Amino acid sequence: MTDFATSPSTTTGQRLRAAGSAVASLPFAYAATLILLIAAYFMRPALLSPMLLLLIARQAAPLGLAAIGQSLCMRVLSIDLSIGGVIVGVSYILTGGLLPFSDPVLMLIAIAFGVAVGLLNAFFITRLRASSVIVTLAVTLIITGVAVAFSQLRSPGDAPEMLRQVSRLKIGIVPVALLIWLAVLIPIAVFLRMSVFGRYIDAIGANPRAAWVSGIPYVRVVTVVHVMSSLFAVFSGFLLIGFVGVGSMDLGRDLALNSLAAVILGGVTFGSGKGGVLGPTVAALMLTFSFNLLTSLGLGEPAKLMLQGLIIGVAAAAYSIQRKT
Amino acid sequence: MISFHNVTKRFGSNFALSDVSFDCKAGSVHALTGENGAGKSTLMNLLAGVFSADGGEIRLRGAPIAPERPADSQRLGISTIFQELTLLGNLTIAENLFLGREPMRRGMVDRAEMRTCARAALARLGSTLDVDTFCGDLSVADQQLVEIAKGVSTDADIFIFDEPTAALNAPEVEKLGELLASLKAAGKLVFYVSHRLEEIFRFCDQVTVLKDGAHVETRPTAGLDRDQLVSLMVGRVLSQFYPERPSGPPGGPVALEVDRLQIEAGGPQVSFSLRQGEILGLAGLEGQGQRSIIRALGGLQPAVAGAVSKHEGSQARKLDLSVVQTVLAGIGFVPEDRKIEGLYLPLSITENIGIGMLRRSSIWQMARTRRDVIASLMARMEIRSTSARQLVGQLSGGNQQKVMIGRWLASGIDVLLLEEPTRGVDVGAKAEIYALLRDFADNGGAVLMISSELLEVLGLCDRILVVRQNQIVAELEGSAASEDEVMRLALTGRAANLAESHA
Amino acid sequence: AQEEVQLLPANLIEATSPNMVPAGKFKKDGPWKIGMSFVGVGNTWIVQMIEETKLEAASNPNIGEFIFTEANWQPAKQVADMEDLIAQKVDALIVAPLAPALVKDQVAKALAAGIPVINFGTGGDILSTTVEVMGGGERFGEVGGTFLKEKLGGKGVIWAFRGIAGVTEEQQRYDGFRKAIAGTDITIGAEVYGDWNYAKGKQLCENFVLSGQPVDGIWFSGADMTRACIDVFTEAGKPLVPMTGESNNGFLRAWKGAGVDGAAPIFTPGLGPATVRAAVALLEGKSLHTHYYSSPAPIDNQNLDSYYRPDLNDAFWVTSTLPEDKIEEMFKKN
Amino acid sequence: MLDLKRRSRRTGLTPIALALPLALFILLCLSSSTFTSLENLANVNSQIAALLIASLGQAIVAISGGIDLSVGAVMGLTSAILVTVDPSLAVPLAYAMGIAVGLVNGLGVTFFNVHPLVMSLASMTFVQGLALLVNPVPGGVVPGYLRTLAVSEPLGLPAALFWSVGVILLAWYLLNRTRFGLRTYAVGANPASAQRNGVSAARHKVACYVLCSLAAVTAGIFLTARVGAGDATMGAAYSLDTVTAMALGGVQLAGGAGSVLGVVAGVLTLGLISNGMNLLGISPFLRAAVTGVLLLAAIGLQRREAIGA
Ligand SMILES: Nc1ncnc2c1ncn2[C@@H]1O[C@H](COP(=O)(O)OP(=O)(O)OP(=O)(O)O)[C@@H](O)[C@H]1O
Ligand SMILES: Nc1ncnc2c1ncn2[C@@H]1O[C@H](COP(=O)(O)OP(=O)(O)OP(=O)(O)O)[C@@H](O)[C@H]1O
Ligand SMILES: [Mg+2]
Ligand SMILES: [Mg+2]
Repeated sequence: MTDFATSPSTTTGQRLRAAGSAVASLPFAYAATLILLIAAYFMRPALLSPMLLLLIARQAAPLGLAAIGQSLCMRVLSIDLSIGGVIVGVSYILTGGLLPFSDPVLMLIAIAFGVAVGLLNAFFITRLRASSVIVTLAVTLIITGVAVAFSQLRSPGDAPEMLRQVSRLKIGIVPVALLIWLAVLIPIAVFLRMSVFGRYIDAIGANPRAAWVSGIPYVRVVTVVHVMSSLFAVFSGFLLIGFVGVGSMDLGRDLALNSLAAVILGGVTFGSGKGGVLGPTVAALMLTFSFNLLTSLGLGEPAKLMLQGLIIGVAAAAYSIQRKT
Repeated sequence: MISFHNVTKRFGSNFALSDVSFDCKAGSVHALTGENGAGKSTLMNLLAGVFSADGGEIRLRGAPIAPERPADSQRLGISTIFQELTLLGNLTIAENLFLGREPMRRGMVDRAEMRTCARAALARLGSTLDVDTFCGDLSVADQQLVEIAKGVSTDADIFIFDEPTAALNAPEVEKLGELLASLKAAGKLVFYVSHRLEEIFRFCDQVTVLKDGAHVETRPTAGLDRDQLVSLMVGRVLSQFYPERPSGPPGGPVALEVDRLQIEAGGPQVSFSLRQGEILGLAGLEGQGQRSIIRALGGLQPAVAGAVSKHEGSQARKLDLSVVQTVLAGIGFVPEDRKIEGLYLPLSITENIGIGMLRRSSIWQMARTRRDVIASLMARMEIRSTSARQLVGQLSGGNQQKVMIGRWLASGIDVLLLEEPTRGVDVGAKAEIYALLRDFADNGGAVLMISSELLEVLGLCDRILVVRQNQIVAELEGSAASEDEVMRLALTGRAANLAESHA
Repeated sequence: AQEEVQLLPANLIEATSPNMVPAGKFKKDGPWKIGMSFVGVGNTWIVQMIEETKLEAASNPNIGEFIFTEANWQPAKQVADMEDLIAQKVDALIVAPLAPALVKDQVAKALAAGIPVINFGTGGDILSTTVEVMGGGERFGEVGGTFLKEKLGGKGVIWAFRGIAGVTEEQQRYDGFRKAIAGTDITIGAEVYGDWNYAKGKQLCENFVLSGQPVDGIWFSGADMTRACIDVFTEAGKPLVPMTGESNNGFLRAWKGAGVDGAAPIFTPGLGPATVRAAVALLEGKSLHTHYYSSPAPIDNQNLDSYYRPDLNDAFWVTSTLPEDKIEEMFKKN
Repeated sequence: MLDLKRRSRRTGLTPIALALPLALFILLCLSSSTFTSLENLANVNSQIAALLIASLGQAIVAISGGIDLSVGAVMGLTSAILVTVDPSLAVPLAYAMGIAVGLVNGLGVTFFNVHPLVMSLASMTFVQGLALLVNPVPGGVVPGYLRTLAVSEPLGLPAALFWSVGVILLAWYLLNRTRFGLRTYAVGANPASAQRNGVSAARHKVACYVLCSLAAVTAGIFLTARVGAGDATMGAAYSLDTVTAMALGGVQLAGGAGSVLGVVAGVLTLGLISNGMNLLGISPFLRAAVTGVLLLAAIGLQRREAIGA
């Protein structure tokens, strides 16, 4: 019996064609990045200096981390809008000054907080079958409401020195924050590709009911996914807070929606059960680069918003057309 | 009335239909049959406006037509009852029947009119369902009935029935036959797609056989017999439809012991055991509780009380009836609705089958896909596909069914629970699936199945438990049981002349 | 004649209108119910201002109830808040409008009901409130613009970091800045909205610095953006240029640490308590000027040390009306 | 009661969705003397009217299986248009803009197959930018006839009451009495099935997005007239507030279930929370938290078969 999945009958031509169609089906974020880079080359070549590119990559790190978590959620047909809330919570824990602990302990508490939020989201979504959009929206309302209410009692303090260092330090010209992003990204990508967990995510995304009927530990997988998403948000918050240096209640406010855009532009779609980690990463870079490009063009806020909207809309539409054909 | 001329339809580089030509007359019931994936549904979908043809043309009373969407087709007087149920759970029966062509009065939907007509349409099928029931609250069989009622309540000239009886029981099929006859008498043209040969012979005047997208034959059913039709479809004569049962009484050790399982509070309890090496069938009329029993064993539906233990060697382990636990214990469940509960349509064949092999792994482990096992399984099951990477959503119904069963066969489980193992599957594939199940049993596995096709239960099972009103009323030897006997037990709970020794 | 009412220490605020609210016009017996409608929360200045305001209200035995509402930066919510306060029959209403035009109906409604309205912040010519207690605005922007004009000798390239687009206060600061540099050879090389936010300001500044845009000085519409920019210059090893800031301890720290050439207008959180005092004065039947403006002398390189508090954290704003023990409790460096 | 449960398949209504505003109402009656004053009740009505109009539009999109985050930006742009364009053209232009935004959203979601959250996020960003371009600083003069329509008191009743009752009746008629309504439920439950029944699912969805944008324009007109000035960011909070309100009222984002009664209940709940907190002097900063808790409670008890978004 020949195994035709690995049989050597595929010709070079077939392989080339396969490679061609693989390129054609790449998420639109790749093409959009290229287009933006070319646009920058003609309009603002200074943006293309390695220094600045690395810096933009570092600016993209919080969004990139959040997008990984968001992409996991979307792959199991869920969604996480509580990312913004988690970051506000983390900010409050680290800088609110209400908890009399040392910085490392506070960071551990922040991580525990992330796990708790993930568990809460997952409980409502898996056990009570509530809509993930609404659940995570409600959780955000609760966290920000409580954090803002408490923060009125006392002004936020400084960020932990460790985080400030991390977000400032560079090794050579490479920002440490970027290295941390990569250090999280690569193992996660490998793990998702190789593990049972990754397969189960694909299956649940493709048909949650069938996943349940065929005995896939649905609740456990979705719970882990939401906990992971919240943890990514915590780490994203660590970077942001280190970057800002002082607590603030409006950190990461647009991260939830931007991460959603990054995930979709990065080629992860609801309901196909498929999608990598690289796509959202490139999309996070693309969005951050577009933000910088628009800024350096000296456009006013209105024009910037309009172009930003166009980029997201056109990129998403172009990617769908390309996928259909 | 309708004629097809060199109709061709491609999906990617796949020809689902190539150069199909034949004619159909008004005032007749025209059967369409052939193996799974032969292109029957595709051909009907062209007529229904779901797809459009890539080549050739369809003529209605001599004039070429090309409906681009279902609404166009309806306007042309074509009414379709699709193979997949299209009822909307959040609409009532009446609303579903008239969706897309709601009666209007003074700018508003005329609900009274809708209800009256809906009741009349159901009555023609002998059903007295409340037309204000939401369709989501109906059983699959009732949904199928409503679907048929919807199709025939339109004022159309051409009716398409794509496997309308897959979920129906004998009495309802009977009613459908009467309905077909009345449509025929009214001069309509009816397309009847089915794998049930006896229905084709009983209801249809003409039969068209498709194979691999090509037209094989269009003939009056009158001059045709079963074997001829089967060989037209499969291209050969099936020498043996049901596999041989092992000789001697089924005497393997117990695999699954069901002790006083109670589905509903206050309801009856059932006890039975399933042995290694046997295929056990639960027979009975629709809605008598067979489905609840098998679903409870699969962990899909909670049971109120009772104990189920799985035996391995000399050890017996009491099972906690949740899906995750039963699968871990080596029990696989094949649901009747493969698209909703069974398959991952957007994933490939490899992934659909491979996922079953992971059932004992922790989610943190690395996953291994045994491509060789999958390839040999696919070859053995004759799964028709372009490659192992083809998406399951692109396969025909029968091939999808094989993939779903194949997942469990490759996963190393030893008890298989099956609901409707051959729903919508062609004769050839059926025989193949039966052989696979028998093979599984012969290698020490145990099979428990339910089926609305009594003949299938009689032909395949070693033992049959007859279920009536949530209770097991009789146990029969598979090879000795007759259709009459099972039906009588299922209806009355009593055997005709025999003492109630089995109950 | 009565003694002049002191809303804040004399160096912090001055009466800018000769018109007076007649004595006794709103006189009422206590205890009073005073309502305040504020725009929203989000930065440390607001936190401190609210704290100071509540403390002031709590320390006056004649104030029976002080109802604070915040509109979460939504016009509709602010209108609703004011309606609710009026329906509750407050004795005096303090309003910090999101934009003056948005609340003029409610102000008129309150005045018609005999409730004195104290306008906190902006919008002199649109709102006909009883008393206006102002700060910032055009003067704020002007202080920075004048400083840069002098430092640059009337020519050079300036970057302008603005606040949140569409906020009246922001527009006024910017107008003041433009006024100050009008007629000079100073050009604006880049103009962006940094939302008064450190993270956004830093991202924008990094972009400018590393793309090598020329700069001789930077004007900021306040808050946390200056500190962000100083950090960017320091990290990039680029020599600092004159920058304007605001009277925030974090900025003062960065200013002192980096040795930047700077100027910071003072926008005191004490304006909050000042509005409460104005309300009290009206209810006590005292006569008040109709317009007060806070524009203390800015902080500059010379007097920096007298304002900077190394023992407190970055969230502290000068000049505060809080008692010292309260300041230490709230802002002690941890 | 039984009927409520049976019909919840379509309405999404649960006892808690209806009980929430009632309980809040009773609580406020008992704890605040101001609450029952005619003035305050009129205030509450005026405060929630815009949210009600916008939420009913959002609910139609949700029932058809989508979501529209651009509602708030459309309200902002409406406001900007009203105070910058010639008064006689302002209203028609605003509605034309609404139709355009709805078409873009609808076509993006159906023909380009972009996820509604992302599609409307893109249009939200664009429209918000456009609004700021049209009217950078709040202010301007609202056409007089609009002011009259929003703040007058015919028959001694607040104008907001007439607006509210009007849109409620209109939405109720549309969803429960017309072909369009029935098909919206069908498309939302399963577009492919609806399509096979002869309903053009794509065209229908586009129509729903257009309706939603038109509702947003109407809400924007009411709000601008009520406030008496234009502001490009006037609607910023409404995108999420409309989603919250309809979710409180049992409208399901998965599509196919929802009711006008539910939306009214949800909007009332939000309005009473806001008003109640102001009256009772509860820290306004807790408002979001309270809303979140109620939202979790309400959806935790909703009946849903699907798991997911
Ligand atoms: N949407 C689709 N995309 C790609 N291929 C398809 C699609 N629908 C059908 N096919 C392919 O077209 C062929 C004919 O399928 P069709 O559904 O018409 O078969 P059928 O005769 O109705 O089979 P069954 O008896 O199983 O219902 C099959 O090979 C199937 O894989
Ligand atoms: N190809 C065949 N060769 C031998 N016997 C056959 C064959 N097909 C059917 N039979 C016999 O005919 C009887 C009816 O079988 P079955 O229920 O499978 O047929 P059906 O319902 O008419 O349609 P289909 O064969 O499509 O499922 C069975 O007893 C079976 O043994
Ligand atoms: Mg078919
Ligand atoms: Mg059969």
